[in-house]
Amino acid sequence: MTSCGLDCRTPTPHDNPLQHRQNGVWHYLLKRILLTIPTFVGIVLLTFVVIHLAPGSPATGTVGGFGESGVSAANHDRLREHFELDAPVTKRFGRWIMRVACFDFGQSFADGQPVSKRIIERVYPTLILTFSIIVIALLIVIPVAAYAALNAGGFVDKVILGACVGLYAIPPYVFGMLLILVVGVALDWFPFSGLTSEDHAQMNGWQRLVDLINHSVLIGACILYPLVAYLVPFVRATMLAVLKEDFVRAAFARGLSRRRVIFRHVLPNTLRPLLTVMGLIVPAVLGGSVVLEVMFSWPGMGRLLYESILQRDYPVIMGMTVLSAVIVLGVTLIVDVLYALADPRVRYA
Amino acid sequence: MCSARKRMKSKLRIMHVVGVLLAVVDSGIGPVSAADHVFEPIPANRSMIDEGATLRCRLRSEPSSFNPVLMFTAIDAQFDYLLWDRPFVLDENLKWSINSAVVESFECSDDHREATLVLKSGLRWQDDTPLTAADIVFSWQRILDDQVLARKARHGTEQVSKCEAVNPQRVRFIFKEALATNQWSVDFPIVPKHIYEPLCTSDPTMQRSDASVRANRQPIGSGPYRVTEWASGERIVLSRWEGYSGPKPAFAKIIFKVIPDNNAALLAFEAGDIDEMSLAPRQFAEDTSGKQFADRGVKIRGKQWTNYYIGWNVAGSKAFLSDTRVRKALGLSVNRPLIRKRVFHGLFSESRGIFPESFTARDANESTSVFDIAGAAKLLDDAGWKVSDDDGWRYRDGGKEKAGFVLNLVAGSQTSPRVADILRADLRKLGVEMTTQTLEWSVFNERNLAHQFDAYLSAWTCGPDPDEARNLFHSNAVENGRNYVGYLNPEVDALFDRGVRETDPAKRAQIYHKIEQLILTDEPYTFLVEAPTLWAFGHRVRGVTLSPRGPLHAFPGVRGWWTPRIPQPIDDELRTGLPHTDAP
Amino acid sequence: MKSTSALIDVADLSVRYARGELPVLRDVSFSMDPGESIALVGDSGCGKSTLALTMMRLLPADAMVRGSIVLGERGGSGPIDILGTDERTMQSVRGKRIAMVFQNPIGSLDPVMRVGDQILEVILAGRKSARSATRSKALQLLERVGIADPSRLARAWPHELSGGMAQRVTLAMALAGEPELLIADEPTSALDGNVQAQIVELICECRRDSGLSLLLITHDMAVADALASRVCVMNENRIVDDLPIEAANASNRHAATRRLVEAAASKRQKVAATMDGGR
Amino acid sequence: MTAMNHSNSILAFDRSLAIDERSWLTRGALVTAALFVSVALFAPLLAWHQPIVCKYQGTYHFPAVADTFSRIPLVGGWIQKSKPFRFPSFDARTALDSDTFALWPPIAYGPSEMIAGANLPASGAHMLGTDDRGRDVLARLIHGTRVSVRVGVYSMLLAGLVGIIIGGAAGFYGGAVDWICSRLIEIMMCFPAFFLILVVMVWIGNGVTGVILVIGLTQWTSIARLVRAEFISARELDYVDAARSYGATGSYIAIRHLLPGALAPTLVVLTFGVADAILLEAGLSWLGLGVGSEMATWGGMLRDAYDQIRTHPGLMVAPCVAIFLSVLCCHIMGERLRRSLDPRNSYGRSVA
Repeated sequence: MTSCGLDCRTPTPHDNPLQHRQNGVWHYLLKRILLTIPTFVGIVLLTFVVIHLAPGSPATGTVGGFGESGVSAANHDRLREHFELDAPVTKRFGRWIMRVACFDFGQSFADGQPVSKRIIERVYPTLILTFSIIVIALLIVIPVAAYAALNAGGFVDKVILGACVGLYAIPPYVFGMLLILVVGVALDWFPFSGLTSEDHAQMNGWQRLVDLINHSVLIGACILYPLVAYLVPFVRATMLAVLKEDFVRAAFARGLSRRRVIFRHVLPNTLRPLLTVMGLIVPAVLGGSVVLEVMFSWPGMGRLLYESILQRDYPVIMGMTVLSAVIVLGVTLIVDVLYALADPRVRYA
Repeated sequence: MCSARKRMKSKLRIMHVVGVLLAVVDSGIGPVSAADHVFEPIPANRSMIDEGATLRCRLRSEPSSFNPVLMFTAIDAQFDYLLWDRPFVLDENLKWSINSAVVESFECSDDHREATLVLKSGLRWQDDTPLTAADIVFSWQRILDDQVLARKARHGTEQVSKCEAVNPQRVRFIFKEALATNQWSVDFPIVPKHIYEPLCTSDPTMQRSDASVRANRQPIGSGPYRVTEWASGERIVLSRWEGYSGPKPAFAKIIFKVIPDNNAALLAFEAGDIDEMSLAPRQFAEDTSGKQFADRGVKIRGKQWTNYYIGWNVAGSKAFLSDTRVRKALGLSVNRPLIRKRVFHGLFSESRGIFPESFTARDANESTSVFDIAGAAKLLDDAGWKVSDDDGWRYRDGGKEKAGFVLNLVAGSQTSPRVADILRADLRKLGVEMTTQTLEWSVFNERNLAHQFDAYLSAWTCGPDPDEARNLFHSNAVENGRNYVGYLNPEVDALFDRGVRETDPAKRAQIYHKIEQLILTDEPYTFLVEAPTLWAFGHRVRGVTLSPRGPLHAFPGVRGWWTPRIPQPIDDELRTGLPHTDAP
Repeated sequence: MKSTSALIDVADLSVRYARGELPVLRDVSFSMDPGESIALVGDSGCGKSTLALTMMRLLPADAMVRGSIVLGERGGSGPIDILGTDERTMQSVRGKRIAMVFQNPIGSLDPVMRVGDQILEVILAGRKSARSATRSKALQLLERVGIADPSRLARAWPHELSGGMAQRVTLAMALAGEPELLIADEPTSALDGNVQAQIVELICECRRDSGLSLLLITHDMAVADALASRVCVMNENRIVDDLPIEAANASNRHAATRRLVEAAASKRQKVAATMDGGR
Repeated sequence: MTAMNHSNSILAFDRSLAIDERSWLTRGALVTAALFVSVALFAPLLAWHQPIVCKYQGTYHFPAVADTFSRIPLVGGWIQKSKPFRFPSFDARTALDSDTFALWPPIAYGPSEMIAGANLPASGAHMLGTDDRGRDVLARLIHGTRVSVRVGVYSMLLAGLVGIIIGGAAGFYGGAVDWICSRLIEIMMCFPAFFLILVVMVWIGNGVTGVILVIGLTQWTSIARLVRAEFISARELDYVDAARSYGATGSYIAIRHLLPGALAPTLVVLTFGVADAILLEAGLSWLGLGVGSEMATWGGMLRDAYDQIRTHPGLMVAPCVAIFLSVLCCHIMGERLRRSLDPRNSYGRSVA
């Protein structure tokens, strides 16, 4: 929900519980997986308690009809009964856990659909968008940051850094609105509402892909720019720090070409801290696009969560929590493992 | 037995004298130009209609269900008349009427205790199963079944004590009481028995099992359209059911696009992505004045039975608000002209009344509002709330209790904080401290249900029958309705109970007029403005009718819309003139 | 450019940084003959390392350099003006004609690349040869710097090496290009006593085997004594004494020279005393 | 002197943006930040609906001055507005004769005062024009600074406090405490922050306090992680052992020895956090969950302007520029702080 949701100004490495062990990757992996379990349980428990203690209820959450019925106390009680909200929280949690254990997340209060179905429909666009934006961001960030770092102090470097700080300071929804007005309306280059065209169902595979990309360009740009603006100075500074390392100077002294030093020694050492940051960025980007999804009428996860919260659609909220926790913890886990693979010091230290 | 149709006609004459005809004086919007083509009714000559056309509508959010028994939101209601046929419908004046495509005859007994409905023969569900009286009886049973969460459909239907199929074409209704509202009570939705009966054996709630969910999302309806696509969070596509036996609607396809944000929707409208949308007051007054909009469509304004009001917690712990004089003083300090001008761009009309003018025999000058700070100050002084010499706020009889209250607002509304800002400034001058609390919708409702508030700002849309207002004012509604403020007045209760039993429309109007006067005396609510329907239509849309609930929620609604076969050039006068008109 | 028989000739070299007020090198001049070994001694911060980096042209971008450094002819190529030549030529000089060993041996190895790969990389730099040949050459080099199990070490990660081991590896990498001149910047100061001696011994051996010239940068007269035949004493960013190593003990030397010599002597005494006390 | 430029060397040191004491950029940022803070502190002296000094019925009154200081705790108790001026019904503009002495603030309008016509263009009376409710945009901008600065600074102080306590406990005690705190941090990081925001807004109600709490309680994780890491590495250092050997108690060591070391990098993160908090407040306002309408905030102004972007796009400029400048300032100062604290002036150290 932050501008781009980056609460990770100065990332620190993940705990490395294996610092004093000798057993390598597998042991490390096992330990990491075991450690995510309490975190996972904590997230789910916290969400459950918070949503059930929060004021408001599904009975009062939906916008009513035309005043005939509205929200009345009698209706309210019937709804509470219907949604099984009469039982104490502990009992409800127990019931919920039992059902989830059988992979049944229940039915949405809002439209009666099974939660899993409702979520999956909305999750895949967000997931695909998020991960492609991250890949695109990296493709932009690494060369730009490398160029800036290698020409540190030069005019272009200053322009790049200035542009990054400037871009980061623009709230995404302002940027989004400008994009809609300029690129969407005035230039009419890209559609600015929805994810698919009306005739999407009649298209062939390739056309569908183009259609999806077309519809995701503007919202993607809005997610992309703060990410790039945040990552470029970060990678640039990391790279400068690596460039000052002894081994880089030593590599030059050994007569290696500039190209080889940069690609074989500087870049790999730059990417490791970047990897850690990526682990923090994924959850931020995943959950941080509510405003944009509303603005672009984009059927994503953020909007679903927002709507579910407003409607107090507890089963969907819980399902979303479980899913986002799984994604976030999974990404963190992958990042940690990749980190361990990339850095022998973590693995064997 | 007399003919119900005849009775309804006479009633109509009195109750809907004004109807949707509303002369808006001093609109501040400029000259009214004609956009009559929007209202051009569907021509008899079908060759003029483009029957293969697609209509694109805007949805603010997704519907909860397509099962009419379960439907309850205004969004759901947009689909009701398209997917389902009912024997009775609300016409463009929100008048009860018979759906001639379904009903052969409807007769009501003289004592108002019994009614008989004869269906047309040859009615079919969309899967070609015949629609019979058994379906109606089944639907009635389901609606009254405690396990079915029929939030809206149950309302009124409870008055039908018995519903039986005399033969496949004929249904008999027996009412609990002889009420003026009984005609509404038979207007309940009808679902296919052959689909839901097998489902209900395992899932009596109609929405728990996977099969029920499927049936609710891909319904077998009886109306002219069927659901062909539902892309979650994006769009719902309805296609014309060619087997429909009633009048064939003009559009082959209706695409409902989900666009939550108002600004985004207007941009989509101007880009040609949608053909209609409701406009916010600002959008109507400002954003749509340019050429960009004029090229795409027209905006129209019609009457709507929606009133903005502040509810004062009469029965609450705050002595300040339980005093009628104080509430009257607060009512006097509402600067309606300024609110109208600054918040609603002069588009709304000031309102003091609770019923649409058409319901009551009201004098024209009774509904004029008063803004009188001096008078308010005097009332407060009389009530013992005097300005303190120490800090300038009012206190009761020199005591500690400060004159003030918290006004609850719903988060996300663009207009209510603006109304509150104006009221706050005026109350400050009076020495009354008003603070606002913006609450998220669900919490707002919860506080209201629990009667835990000082005052709240909300809107109320009157139903087609004035008896609906009992929900706001009757003492029964304190626990079972929306009388959140705890207003208790035995005289009002008695009048409501009389009104619902009075079958003579003229006498009925008198009763509701009396109720209105009593309520204005007690001022448990202060009515602020009456909202109009503000709508934008693409140039190609024709056949729109405006009901007091907007163009979508009355019969025939979208069914009657059409578009000419050859796109007619828009004449220059229309282009250059302001593309805005009032309802004809 | 003057033709010279010297291996390298540094003349009037001054270095200062754009951001700094004071020069880090002032009018430094000296020259080395082929096969000669010179120790550059001085207190820390006197500009020894800057001199070494200038000779490799590895100074930061904002360094302002004045003077000349000329690398003598070899084979077909004429003398090279190190400060004036292009980057491509410098690449062929670094590692191949002048090699360098740094103070922090582990830090001068890339932490995320296996030791063996790093050696291979150096061997392959600038020339094309068969993978297997390169591999055996790498193992040979490791063996030459006294590593017992070269193939195992080649698979190791830098952080797994001990300081002495790592210094042997960097030495092997320095020797890979068969340079004429080895600049050793404090090669032993990060190591403990015992290992120091081994590395000094190793450098001696290498010199004997390949007739390599050595520019040894150190603050320790004892190390200089063991490895160099000539000593240049630096003080306050300039060379104050340039003399054969034996002459360093004479009394008419510059104050800085005397101080360094005394420090070395007292250290030797102290070590002897502790060893006596321990007995 | 023939200066040779090693421009083809890649070993350039990071002096690019020249953010040091002498650079105009740092100075500019410091001056702007000081400007923002003083505008925030003295907002009523710059824009208010009552005069700074005036003579009314023979005596001098200082209503705007009193308003400036009355919100400061302790001080507010004895600085009170003089009598007619503190009355809500008193309108200085009409009550004061034009020929009596009155020194009005440069912008003689309050932030919520709806006096002028709506959507007026910039003019002498309203330097940035008025918004759709007829409120002076500049007055709103000035008072919005007050809220935004408060939200930025207080929320980060709260985040810093929570982060230091949790991260410090984890780093100092280690073992089970560390395990629990680390899980807590992880839970907070994976928890949908937006959800928490909604819940807190619902519990506390809208208002500055709510927004500060929300931001403070969701943004502490990075600080906690940082403090934990600093504590762990500092704990290993000799001087802590030395202190322990003198018999220093645990809390003494934590506060006297470990905390100062962790405080410096925390400060850097907090400086950046202020920028994020300001942006976050703007985002909350967009969803209608920010500070209520009776207070002017940059985010709220932006939200109001968003509704009018087509007819009066100019309204967007002022809050945008204010947000932009404040975020820029925080970043430059944070960067400067980082460099002065870290001799190797590298981003990388705090990372790896």
